[in-house]
Amino acid sequence: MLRFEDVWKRFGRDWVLKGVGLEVERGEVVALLGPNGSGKTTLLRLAAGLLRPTRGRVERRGEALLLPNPPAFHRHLTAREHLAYDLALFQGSGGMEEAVGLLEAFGLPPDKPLLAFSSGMRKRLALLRLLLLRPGVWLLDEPETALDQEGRRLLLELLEEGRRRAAVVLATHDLDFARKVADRTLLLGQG
Amino acid sequence: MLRFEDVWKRFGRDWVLKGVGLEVERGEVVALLGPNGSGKTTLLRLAAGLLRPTRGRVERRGEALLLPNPPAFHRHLTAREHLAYDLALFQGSGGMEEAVGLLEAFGLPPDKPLLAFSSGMRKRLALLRLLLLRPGVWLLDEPETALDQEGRRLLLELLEEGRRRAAVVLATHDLDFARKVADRTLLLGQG
Amino acid sequence: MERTLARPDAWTWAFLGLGLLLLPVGFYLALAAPPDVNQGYLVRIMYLHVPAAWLGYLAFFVTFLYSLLYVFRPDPRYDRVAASSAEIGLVFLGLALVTGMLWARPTWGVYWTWEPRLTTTAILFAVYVGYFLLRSAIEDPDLRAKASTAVGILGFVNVPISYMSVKWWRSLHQTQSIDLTTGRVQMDPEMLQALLFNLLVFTLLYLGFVRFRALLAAWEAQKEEA
Amino acid sequence: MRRVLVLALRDLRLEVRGRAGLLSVFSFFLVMLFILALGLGPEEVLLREAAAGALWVGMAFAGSLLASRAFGLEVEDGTLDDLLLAPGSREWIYFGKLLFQMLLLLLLGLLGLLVAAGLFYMPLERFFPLLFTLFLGSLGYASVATFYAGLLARLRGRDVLLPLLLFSLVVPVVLASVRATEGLLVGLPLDEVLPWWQLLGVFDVVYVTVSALLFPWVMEG
Amino acid sequence: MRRVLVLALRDLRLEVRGRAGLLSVFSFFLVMLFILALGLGPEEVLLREAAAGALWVGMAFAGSLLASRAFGLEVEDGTLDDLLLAPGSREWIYFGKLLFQMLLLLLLGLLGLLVAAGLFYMPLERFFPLLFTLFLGSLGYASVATFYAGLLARLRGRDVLLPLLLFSLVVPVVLASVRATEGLLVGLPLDEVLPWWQLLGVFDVVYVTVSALLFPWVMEG
Ligand code: HEM
Ligand SMILES: Nc1ncnc2c1ncn2[C@@H]1O[C@H](COP(=O)(O)OP(=O)(O)OP(=O)(O)O)[C@@H](O)[C@H]1O
Ligand SMILES: Nc1ncnc2c1ncn2[C@@H]1O[C@H](COP(=O)(O)OP(=O)(O)OP(=O)(O)O)[C@@H](O)[C@H]1O
Ligand SMILES: [Mg+2]
Ligand SMILES: [Mg+2]
Repeated sequence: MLRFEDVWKRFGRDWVLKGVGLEVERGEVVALLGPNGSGKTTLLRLAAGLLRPTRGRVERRGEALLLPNPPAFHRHLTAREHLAYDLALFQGSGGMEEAVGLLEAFGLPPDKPLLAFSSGMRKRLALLRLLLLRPGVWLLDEPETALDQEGRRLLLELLEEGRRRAAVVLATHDLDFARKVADRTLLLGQG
Repeated sequence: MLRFEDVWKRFGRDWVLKGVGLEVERGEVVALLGPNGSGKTTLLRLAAGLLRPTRGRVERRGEALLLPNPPAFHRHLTAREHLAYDLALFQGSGGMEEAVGLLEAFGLPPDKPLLAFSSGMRKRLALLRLLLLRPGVWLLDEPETALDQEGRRLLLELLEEGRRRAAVVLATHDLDFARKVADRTLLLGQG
Repeated sequence: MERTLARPDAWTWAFLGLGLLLLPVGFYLALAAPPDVNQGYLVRIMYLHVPAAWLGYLAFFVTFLYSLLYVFRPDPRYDRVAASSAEIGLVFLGLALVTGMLWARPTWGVYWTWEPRLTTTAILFAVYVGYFLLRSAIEDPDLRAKASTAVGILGFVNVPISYMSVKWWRSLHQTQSIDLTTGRVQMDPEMLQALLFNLLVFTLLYLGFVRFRALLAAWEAQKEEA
Repeated sequence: MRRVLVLALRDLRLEVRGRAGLLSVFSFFLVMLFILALGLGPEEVLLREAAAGALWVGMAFAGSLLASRAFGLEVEDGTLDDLLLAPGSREWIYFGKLLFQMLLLLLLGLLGLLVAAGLFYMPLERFFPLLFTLFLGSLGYASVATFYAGLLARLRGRDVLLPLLLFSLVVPVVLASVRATEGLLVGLPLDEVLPWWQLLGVFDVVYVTVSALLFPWVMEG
Repeated sequence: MRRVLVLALRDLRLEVRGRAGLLSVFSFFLVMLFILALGLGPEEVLLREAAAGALWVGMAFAGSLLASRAFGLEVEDGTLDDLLLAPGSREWIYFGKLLFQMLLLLLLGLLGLLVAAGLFYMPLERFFPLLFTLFLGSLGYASVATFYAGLLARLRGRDVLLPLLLFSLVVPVVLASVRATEGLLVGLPLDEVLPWWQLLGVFDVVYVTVSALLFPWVMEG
């Protein structure tokens, strides 16, 4: 589903990624590890097609959804409205009943404007979109932060679902978390 | 240094804080715990004086510095410039040599514009400002996120320093972390 | 907790009642007043136009005062009175604008020209329209009160400008016959009487309306709390 | 395409919610007409002569503010990346944003006509030809404006360059619109106005086509 | 106060780095003068008569764009909270931002004078009185603009309201400036211009004082 072939990426004069190779199929969860500034976020943005590699090739089959950290939403919409537009614009197959059900399951108020959401509530909403829009490639930047105990439990369940449906790449600093959810890890920033 | 007396806070019709009492003296580290949306960030903003309580009183002696999550900087400045302006505008007592020394200790490039910083690098810079500007009250929102192993070590050292110099209040979801650094915890969102 | 809503007090009823009662008398006096040497019966618009404009000024002055009070003591009541007065003031000033335009058509031949008094009055009107747009854009009551307080104070500068505009710029519009800055009066006593009487009626109405509107605002605030 | 409409309507809704963009642009436009009338008045002849120019100058400036709203909310909320990830080729995003801009510009123009009638003694007898001119001019303007707004949204400090780039390309459109409007106001027969309309039509077709083709390309990578 | 200066200079530096605000505002201003000259021309008499008006109308509009830059970067980068936490009472923040605005407005005005000399045949013999008028007018304008920009910055995305609120308060200042400038251009003796200067002076003192006093209060809590 996702393939990096000897990918190099430079910002200005600094090389951030030097010849990364990676292949992720559906049913796999890959964790990106590495110190601050080692290029995890950059790799995810390359995978989404939001950046272009300086050298090498990035190939992807299927739609990707990138969950940035912190997640971004239109703050004047409510959660319900946001999901309705998402379904229309991403041509998702799920319906609004499903969306409302998910909001309830994730403990989110459907009719509060998003600017009034706390950081954890925003994170939950971002996770929920993955289930609703069903992209084939999940790209998650530090998905475990900002969540409380219950939120983490939801995330673990979600990743089980993701393993079944999609190719998942996530960046994290939490080694325990990575160990628990990832089938493989990729360590960046070691030259 | 910081005192909440029966503080109530409401947004629109929803009460977020219902009668919070809290007293933090210099030399104490208090951790705020609680589920997503329980009012931790709100409490920190009240303590900083950026919000006003609906009822009750918030008292503070000494300057406060709030470290929001994610931290905010002028993206067109370099780290060195940002710290120089901080020293001038906050009338900090430290000098630029100290600032440059700290940048080195925190592993940050002094002359890269901040828009090119990764999330962990931004977090480190935010932490560093506490040491440079020496506020009497430290207010930290999820300070442990986005940091790698080395970053966490720096944070723990920093909090030791904070315990000596200031009254520290931090919000977190990481129970281990809270247990390790906090003298006391305050659990929010239990009515 | 269930609190009973406050009711309009005796003063409010008295102002409103007296004002409405005397309104026909005012109209009668206006119609009975002698015609003007230059303008004939057209001058009767004046008995509506001038009191309305003055009450507009007065209302904005009250907004200014209560805004100042709010700065020194942030009591939501002050904010409510300030906003109510601005609202009634807009109505009165709007009336002055409309009657002025109706008057302008036969005397100057156009409804509107770019003339200092008219321009400054229109600007004054715009200031308080802005005041309410600002209020409608802010949900948080404290912030709303603060923001509009600032406009209520700064915006008041336009009242003396509008008033003085006929003196400062050579203007097409009538200069003051009752000059509040010098206290000189140049007007036929009978006309003056009718004018002053109408002024009194309008003032009573203003007082009644403001008290009533402030009470409504208090109810709204109470409902928001619940 | 249904998505084009959904996107345009969503953006309208967001702007109305934020009460931001719209009020700002509309009040700016009105104040601008007002101040121009103030500055040029009070002689009626002069005002009437300046009416077409004032209207389109006002449209051009208010339009440049509107243009920065096309992707303004996406940038403010950080949702542009997300929009770009929506499946399919990205022309539909361009058309959605263009439709959004057109709706607002037409509304603005309509308001402008009415206000100019009052302030500048502008005669409105030939209302439909005026409206048609408005449509042609707005389309030419909006097509370029939307394209640049998208291009610059990916750069920082965007609104900056926007007016500069925009004005150089849309000056011909604005001038042609002014001429057509003037012609209509002074009562020229329609076939003397026609050449201006044709010119506007050509601009519209060229700008829309080229922008739509280039858009997906500039937004990628 | 040293901090006032540091803040003003820092903001200038940020704007120059972002290349945003400045270029946009200045190009807007120039294009506006240009289009006005185009619309009013080519008769020299008419142009010369309209010069003062065009200059100040241009200043007013460009100034309203500038005003939203006063706190624009703080809001974009989310640093406003941080600035408000700086120790001491907050008047200095107001004065720092005011100074920043003044510097830019004066630069804009100076540029405007030179350009107007070219486009509108505006005579510049009485350069220093013109400059003085520019200073008085800009101060009145900037004082209100800075204040409102700060007030509205807390409302995120609501700079919307800025033009409306701003213009209704500064129109008198602009009008007085236009009159003073006109007086200078047609060669009135200075003591006939004096009343306008006095009026502007009164505005300046009132607006600056009231704004500075209210600023810390509106920014708190
Ligand atoms: C839209 C048009 C007009 C507007 C906005 C307007 C506005 C005002 C305002 C604000 C005042 C109160 C300030 C003061 O007392 O000096 C006023 C007073 C007055 N206006 Fe008008 N006016 C308009 C048209 C006219 C016309 C056409 C006339 C008569 C030819 C007129 C005659 C007067 C008179 C006699 C006063 C009272 C002045 C005094 O006795 O002190 N106005 N107007
Ligand atoms: N500006 C606002 N307007 C309305 N409601 C708000 C606003 N800010 C916060 N809230 C509400 O207040 C509650 C507490 O929010 P807060 O951000 O303090 O939670 P938190 O404890 O920090 O949560 P998290 O762990 O997710 O960061 C939430 O229900 C949120 O929806
Ligand atoms: N837009 C940019 N311009 C210049 N340099 C950049 C840009 N974005 C990232 N970089 C640089 O690329 C490197 C990698 O950044 P990236 O954000 O990918 O790191 P990361 O692994 O996600 O770090 P963190 O753990 O802190 O989130 C950093 O050194 C950063 O300074
Ligand atoms: Mg990262
Ligand atoms: Mg929080």
